[in-house]
Amino acid sequence: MKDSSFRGEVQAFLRESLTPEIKRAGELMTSVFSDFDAGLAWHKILYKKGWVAPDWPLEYGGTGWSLSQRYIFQEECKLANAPALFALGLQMLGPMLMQCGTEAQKQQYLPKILSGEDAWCQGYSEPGAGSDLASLMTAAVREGDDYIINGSKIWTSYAQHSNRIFCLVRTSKEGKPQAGISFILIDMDTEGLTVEPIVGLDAPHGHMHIHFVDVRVPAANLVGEENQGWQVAKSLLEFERGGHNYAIDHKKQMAKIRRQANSQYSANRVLWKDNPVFSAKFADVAVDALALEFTELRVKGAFEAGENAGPLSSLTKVMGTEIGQRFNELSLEIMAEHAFVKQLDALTPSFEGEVIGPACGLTTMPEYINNRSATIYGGTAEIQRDIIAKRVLLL
Amino acid sequence: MKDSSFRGEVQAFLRESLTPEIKRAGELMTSVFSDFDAGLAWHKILYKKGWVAPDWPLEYGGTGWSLSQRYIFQEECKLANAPALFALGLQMLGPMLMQCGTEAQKQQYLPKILSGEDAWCQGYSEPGAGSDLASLMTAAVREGDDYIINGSKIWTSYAQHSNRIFCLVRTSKEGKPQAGISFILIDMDTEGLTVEPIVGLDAPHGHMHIHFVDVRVPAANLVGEENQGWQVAKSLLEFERGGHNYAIDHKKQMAKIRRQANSQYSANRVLWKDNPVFSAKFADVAVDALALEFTELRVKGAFEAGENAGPLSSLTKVMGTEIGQRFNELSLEIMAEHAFVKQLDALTPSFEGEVIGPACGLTTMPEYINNRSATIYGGTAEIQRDIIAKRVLLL
Amino acid sequence: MFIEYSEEQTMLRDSAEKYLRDNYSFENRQATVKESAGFNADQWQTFADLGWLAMTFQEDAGGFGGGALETMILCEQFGKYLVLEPYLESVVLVGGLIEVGGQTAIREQYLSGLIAGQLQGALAYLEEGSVGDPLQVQMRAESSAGGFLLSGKKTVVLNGPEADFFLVTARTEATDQSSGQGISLFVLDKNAIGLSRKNYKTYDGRSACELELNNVSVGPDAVLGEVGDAYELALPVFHRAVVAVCAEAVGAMDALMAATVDYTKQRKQFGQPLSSFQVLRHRMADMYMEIELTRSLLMATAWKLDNSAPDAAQCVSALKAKMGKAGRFVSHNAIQLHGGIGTTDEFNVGHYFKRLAAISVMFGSRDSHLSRYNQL
Amino acid sequence: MFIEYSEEQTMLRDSAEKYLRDNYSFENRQATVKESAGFNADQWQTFADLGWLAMTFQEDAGGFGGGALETMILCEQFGKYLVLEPYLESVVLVGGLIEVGGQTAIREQYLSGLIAGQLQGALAYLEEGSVGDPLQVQMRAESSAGGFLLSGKKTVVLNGPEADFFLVTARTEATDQSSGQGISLFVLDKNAIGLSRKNYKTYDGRSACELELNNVSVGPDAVLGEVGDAYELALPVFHRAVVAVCAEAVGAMDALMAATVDYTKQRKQFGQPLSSFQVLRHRMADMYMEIELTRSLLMATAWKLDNSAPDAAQCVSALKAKMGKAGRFVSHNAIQLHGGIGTTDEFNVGHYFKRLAAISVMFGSRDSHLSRYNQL
Repeated sequence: MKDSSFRGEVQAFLRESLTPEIKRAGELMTSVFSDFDAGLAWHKILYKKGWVAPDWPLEYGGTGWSLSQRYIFQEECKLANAPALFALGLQMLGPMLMQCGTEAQKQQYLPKILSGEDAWCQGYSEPGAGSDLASLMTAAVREGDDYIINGSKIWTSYAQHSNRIFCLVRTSKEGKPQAGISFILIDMDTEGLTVEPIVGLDAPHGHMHIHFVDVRVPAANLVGEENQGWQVAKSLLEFERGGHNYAIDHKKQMAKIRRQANSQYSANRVLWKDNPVFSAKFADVAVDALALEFTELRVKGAFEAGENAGPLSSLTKVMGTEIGQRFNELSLEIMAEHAFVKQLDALTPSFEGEVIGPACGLTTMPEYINNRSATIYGGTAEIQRDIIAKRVLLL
Repeated sequence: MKDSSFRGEVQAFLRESLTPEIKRAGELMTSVFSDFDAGLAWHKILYKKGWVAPDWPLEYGGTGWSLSQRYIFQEECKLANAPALFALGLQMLGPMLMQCGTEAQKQQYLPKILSGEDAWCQGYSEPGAGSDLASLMTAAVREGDDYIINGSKIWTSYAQHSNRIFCLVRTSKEGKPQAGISFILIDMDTEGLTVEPIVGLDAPHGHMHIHFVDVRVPAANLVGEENQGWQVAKSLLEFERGGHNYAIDHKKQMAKIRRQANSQYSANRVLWKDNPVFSAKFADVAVDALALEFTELRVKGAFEAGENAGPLSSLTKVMGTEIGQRFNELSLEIMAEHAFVKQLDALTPSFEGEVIGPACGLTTMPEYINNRSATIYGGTAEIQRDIIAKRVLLL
Repeated sequence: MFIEYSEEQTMLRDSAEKYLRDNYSFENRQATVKESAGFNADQWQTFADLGWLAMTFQEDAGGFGGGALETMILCEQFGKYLVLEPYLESVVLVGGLIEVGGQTAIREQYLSGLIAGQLQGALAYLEEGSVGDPLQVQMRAESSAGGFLLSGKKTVVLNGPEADFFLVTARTEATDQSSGQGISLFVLDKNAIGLSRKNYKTYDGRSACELELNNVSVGPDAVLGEVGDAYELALPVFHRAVVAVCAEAVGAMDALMAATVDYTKQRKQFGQPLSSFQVLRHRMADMYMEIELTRSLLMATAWKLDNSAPDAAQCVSALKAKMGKAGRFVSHNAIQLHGGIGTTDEFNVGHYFKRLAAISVMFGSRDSHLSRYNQL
Repeated sequence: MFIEYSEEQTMLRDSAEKYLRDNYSFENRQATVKESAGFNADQWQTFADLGWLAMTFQEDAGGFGGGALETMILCEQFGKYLVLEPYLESVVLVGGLIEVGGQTAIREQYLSGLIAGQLQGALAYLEEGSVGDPLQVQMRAESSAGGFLLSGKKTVVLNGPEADFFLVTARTEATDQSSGQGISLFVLDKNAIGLSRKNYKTYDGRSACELELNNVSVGPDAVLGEVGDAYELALPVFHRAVVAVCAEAVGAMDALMAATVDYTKQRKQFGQPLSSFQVLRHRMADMYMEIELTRSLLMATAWKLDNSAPDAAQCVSALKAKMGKAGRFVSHNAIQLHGGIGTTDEFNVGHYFKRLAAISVMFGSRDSHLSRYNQL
């Protein structure tokens, strides 16, 4: 099918299927996460259509689309304000199980990721191990056919909504720190596992702190061999870095800023869009976003040609997140005092009250706040630059 | 005397004493150096007036002015386009001899620095020792009442015009690298000393490479004790960093940019000064320059109050040079293709030919080029930030 | 212009610093944020008792005659300790406007109450869609029976929920809607008939409200200054307010700097303290430089305002522009260097960040001040 | 839009790279700079023999039918080796304009000579005081006996000293002086009566001249395209020229990146190679990112021009704006990381820097393109 008619098909589907409330959840996103319930509702609609996992191979429930079609699909969804899916199962665990999981694991978990029945969260970071993941301490000690797990994990997003978690745990203290780490799947309702919220800066979607006290997990839940968890996790991190299309996020941000600049006034009764200095600053960021979009397309082109696009993936993470933050700053400049008004309840899609101030400024401050963490999680901007220096420039 | 009437007195003197050719040398400066001959002529005029060394104590030939008066004097000289004096004797060696020199050294050298009879250059850097000065290798070996010196020095500015040089040389290889360094004064016409130009990027004022082959220097020319040269040099570096008033340079740059922006057109027949985006960029740098000016005044205030202003001196070096470079970029944006025209002969004050293109763009490109080294010499911008982290923030 | 503090000024700074250090913990501050009132009334009363609220009023108004420098000294400490109490809103803005523009009766009615900490005021001057241009006033004030009838809406009235009275800008003449001419400033009691408000909290932990006036009737004596002249009247007060928020920002940046230095020295990653990584060391050096440059502009601007220097207004714009850049750079990097913990509610870093975000857009964006700087 | 090179394009790149690597050393280049001619005539002849000069002309004009992508491929290599020869001036600009606007006689007179390397052209379109606005044309072309009389001055005519003929913009109608309407483009022989030039060298090692016309008489056939329509005629050629200089810039930045990585690995300070300092490592990572982002825009823009994409013109402006920023960042830091040696004439780093400085302001500054980007 030609890309343009494919795009038309996607647009038609979105017009039909996106209910106002689900769409509202997309509009109200202030981080990479959307309202969980609305996201799940959208997940089920996509599942029914067969479009929930375009990146998966056809045999596991993928769509068989070309890279270009997958990009178009993502782009149209985002610009139609479809909410983000809670993606740790679809984007992270799923592909990894296909690669490293046992047949039993694949059969048990993949269909439920696809259907939305299972929601997976991720247990990597620990209080003492932020960027330095290899220093993690949560211990899994073998006891018969089980592991007994003790320790804790932090920054686990949407753990409160998840029924399962995939974790990195320490199974050995021998050798290099990376050497003694294993990758394990855990049911959230296992005895001894408790979830405690980490209160963020007015973030409506919390991260969680998870405590493990003598949590018993069958050894069959290991993915890969014991002490091979670092390799498993590393392939996932690569996937996480390369997989996201930041340029699409930026288009959504730019559309929002244009709405703001078309309705709000800067000094001397000039709409922000007609303020030449603001315009130049916006163009400055927009040009970088365009350059990043073409870079992401180069990465895809390289993938399609079977080349390794690894070197560019740290670049897209760094630039993608930093450009996003610059857009947040521009938005704050326009909305100014309007952005001060804290109305967290209005950020839930089911809210039916009255919004205070211009509706286009509702998400400005929480987005600005939440997006600071974009350059921290998944490998800080500093670590990404270390990686570029080491792996790309061979310094 | 009130500052305002002092300022008037300085202005009157400048009106009378700055000949057109000397003034032209000030206008045509494209680095911290001015045309040597014009600078020397101006030096002699100031010497005659008794104003050549305002920073020196009265007993050695200073002026007895307050810090505020000295600032005003510098400012008025710069804005009247007085050329820079070749300052290594006045600003560096002189103050240091007053502190560490023997009575004989003071009597021999200080009056000739003041009168302009001696021109001193500086021998610190070596091919293998750039920012890492302590690793210098030029050796001075004691032989009777003399030292025999072998090695070489680079980046020695105006060595071709100087009759004397002060050098750091290695007198011992024991202990820490800093421990075996001595400070010594050398006549440029000593046998075995040769000067070779380093050709810069179209810089009309070259730096020199100096070679020492069995150069014999009386031991009496040592300043301070043998192997104590590092301490002597360190106090000089501090002086160099704290002593320069970058904000005054910036005012001269801003005046030049205003002239350019008042006569050159950007797109759509808009003078650059009326181009709002350019204006905002200019104001951005101008505000930093203003903030730096007040910071330099804080440093002076702290000096006057007898406090240690050390922590702020790395700041003024970094910001002073980086702000200057940003002004150079703005200038290049305005002059655009006009700045391409290479007419080095027109940069000498005695040039009587016709300038090609707008006269206000004559220095644009060589200034832009030369000023890149401002963040390299005298401790790179990176080293200054290391110093701030270590000495100010105690990291 | 080498600034030196007088002995009194040094004492004021030291005593404010000491009082807040001993009595204004972050934990208590956060407890206050969670309450419905916008601030702690006991603290406010203590501020009054310590003479802080009186500090910058003229002596004939019951003050101590301080100027922009005193405002700066106090606000710098307020910023350092993230003080919630509405010194800016009630004293600098409302108190300042009444002092410059209030007729004797109004001064008597309000000033001593403000200074004693018994009255609270709030300035209502922003309108929806045009917060970037406060001269776009659509609130109408129609002449009626010797007085005025006010109708219209105001948005983001800081300290509004706590205010006993409001100062409201309204257009008394049908001049061009973005003109500084024809705007007047009115005093309104919170219980005025036809006045309604909708209260809320702000992201930086304060309270504010939307204000709606529906034919609110005021007498001719409710006007501050001359009719139609609010812009000229308010300008020096806004200059003082810019000094106040920028001083607060400098205090907040100082606190972030200290917290970041401390944290990076303690936190280890890859077997070394974060403070040993050169990139982070240089980042902190850059934070330091941004702070010191802003501080220099702040001190000079306060001094120039107090000495009516001809370039004082230009310095105000330079200061606000510089603060906008420095505040973002410092707060963004303070969070970045703290990592995840910097984004949590329990750590103070994120709260300084939010306050700096607010200050950066108050009283005009960085760009609007850069453009004013060029014109002045 | 995933760009893939054709086999021919890959071969062109590889053969250009190989030829220049083997035959265009920095030392020889510098020797050429010191000579009075603006470039090396033997090299130019070889470029012609290799088919490079013909590459982008249509087949009916004796070319190989290449487009913006081929221009890009060649110019990237020219940038990498700091090629002095006037491919941009004589082929991209002058050749391109003649191809789109020349009547048959003019095409026949000039194109084959240009392609064979036997003729040199130069475009004279800038005027003093308004290089930032090439539409401000004051050069007059008055109708006279069926032809035109041209009078006025042109500035910074690149490749002018070597040119056998000039293309000159002049105003044929008394329209608004900054209007795109009413400007015509004329072909002039270097020996035309009334034409005088003043030659000089440029900082980036090329030659240029000032041009003065004093009632230079030309026939009606000397006009390229329609009378008064030079702006519309030239626009696509300038788009191609922007791709050419930005490709050159990307090649130059690649060379600087490689040189900086090499140098920092070898040069030791404080007992360690410079490349071990995290601040310098990150700086180089930032250089890399700026280069790759520019490269992506470059490839996409060339592709879009060749495919007449509706957003091609917008991409041209995005590209030029991005190149301006990247070129400065990369060249400034290449010098900074090389230290003093980067500022000397004998090291190639400073020469890349000077060329990037020139390119950054050619065909419109970064800001003018940002503003066009918003409007397009």
